[in-house]
Amino acid sequence: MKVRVRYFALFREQTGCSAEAVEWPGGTAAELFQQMAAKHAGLTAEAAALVAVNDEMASWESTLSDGDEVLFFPPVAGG
Amino acid sequence: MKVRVRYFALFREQTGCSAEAVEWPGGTAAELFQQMAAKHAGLTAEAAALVAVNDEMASWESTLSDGDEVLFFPPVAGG
Amino acid sequence: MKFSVSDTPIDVAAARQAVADRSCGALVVFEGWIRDHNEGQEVERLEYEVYRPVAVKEGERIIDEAVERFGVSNALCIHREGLLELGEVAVLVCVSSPHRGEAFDACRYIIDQAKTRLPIWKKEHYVSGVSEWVNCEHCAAAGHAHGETPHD
Amino acid sequence: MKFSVSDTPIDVAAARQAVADRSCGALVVFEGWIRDHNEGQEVERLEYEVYRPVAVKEGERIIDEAVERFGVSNALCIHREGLLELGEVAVLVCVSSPHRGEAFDACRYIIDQAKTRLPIWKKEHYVSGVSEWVNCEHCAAAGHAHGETPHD
Repeated sequence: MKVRVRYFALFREQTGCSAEAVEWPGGTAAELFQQMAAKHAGLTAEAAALVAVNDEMASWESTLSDGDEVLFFPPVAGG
Repeated sequence: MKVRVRYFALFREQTGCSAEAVEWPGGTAAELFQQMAAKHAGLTAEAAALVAVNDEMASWESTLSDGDEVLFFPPVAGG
Repeated sequence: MKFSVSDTPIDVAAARQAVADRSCGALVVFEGWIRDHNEGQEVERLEYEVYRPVAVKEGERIIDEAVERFGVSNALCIHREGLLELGEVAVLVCVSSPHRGEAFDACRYIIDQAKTRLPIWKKEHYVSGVSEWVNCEHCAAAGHAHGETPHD
Repeated sequence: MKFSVSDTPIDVAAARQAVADRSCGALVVFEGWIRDHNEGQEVERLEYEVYRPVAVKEGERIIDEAVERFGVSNALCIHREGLLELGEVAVLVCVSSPHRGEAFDACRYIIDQAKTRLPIWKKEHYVSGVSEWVNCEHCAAAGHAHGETPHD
């Protein structure tokens, strides 16, 4: 299946990329992140990172669907 | 001994008086209030009333001295 | 002067500016406004009587306590006196601090204490033409020990 | 719009006015300011990156939660985006309510939640010339589960 992945702030700098199309066998958001971390040497998992799918906050354990847009948010720091 | 008594807000309206000179045998602020309540029929004790002596907040149990200025504050309601 | 009494409208923007500080990341402000009703009666305007000598001294003490207890950087409180119209600011508290937790706690402490310790009384003038000295909500119940449970 | 993102300076007075309400006796305001230092480094200016589609949706949700949970009358939150100078307001929360207890609680809830749930990141530019994405203070410790203990 195909998904679109977007990186923000620190993650964008670590991957050197703001968005990419990914073809993969499917799985959870956490599994997708692991696969992307294997691809981009600089991308490191953070306990406080968040994930959104199709502009809705999601759980790392949620299963992705074909065509999803997956947003990887490094630890947030508003305010 | 002689003290000066001042009444504020509701107490001033209940006694119809803002200040008076009082000659009495001495005692605590609470005792003075009781005596004034006996004199002014309208003056009623309130659990949340406060007392100050010579412009400092005081306890109802504090013993008064000759020449003190005693301020009777009905329940406060700032803000 | 950290605590002051004003017989003219409170300048909220100026007060906020007075506690601004580049080492601070947080400002918490409390404003008490004149509501259009209280305990079922329609309020037209309100009158505050303040006994300034004790109010100012005790007000400064409350602010000192808040600064010491919570470690905030700057704090001030201004209370109105005299006749106020609906919507006017009756009391203002501003607290600035490096972090927000202390600023919230100190601001709340100051207004809670101010409401129970300062010789300030309010008389509400109702639309009905009647006017009345207002006791704090909970004092109506006989024997209520003031100051134990601060409230509006 | 209860939650909004602004790329120009936040008008605090206008926001305060927007929650004013004659049935309310209390206003609590929180302002987050750009401090001149953070973890020992001198800050020159600061940059916020905001992913608006999710930030606005989640921000509105936080405000709805606060209104429902604490029963306040009006609440709003504005967050800056882009480059900010020292002393500027980075985030503003205004809450009005008949009584003050709920207003304090709701204001604190909104800023605590906003800091841990909204896709907003800050990059600090130091006087030294270095710049760095800022993690929240406690996240540096590995394995810190975010959201359990909101903090500045």
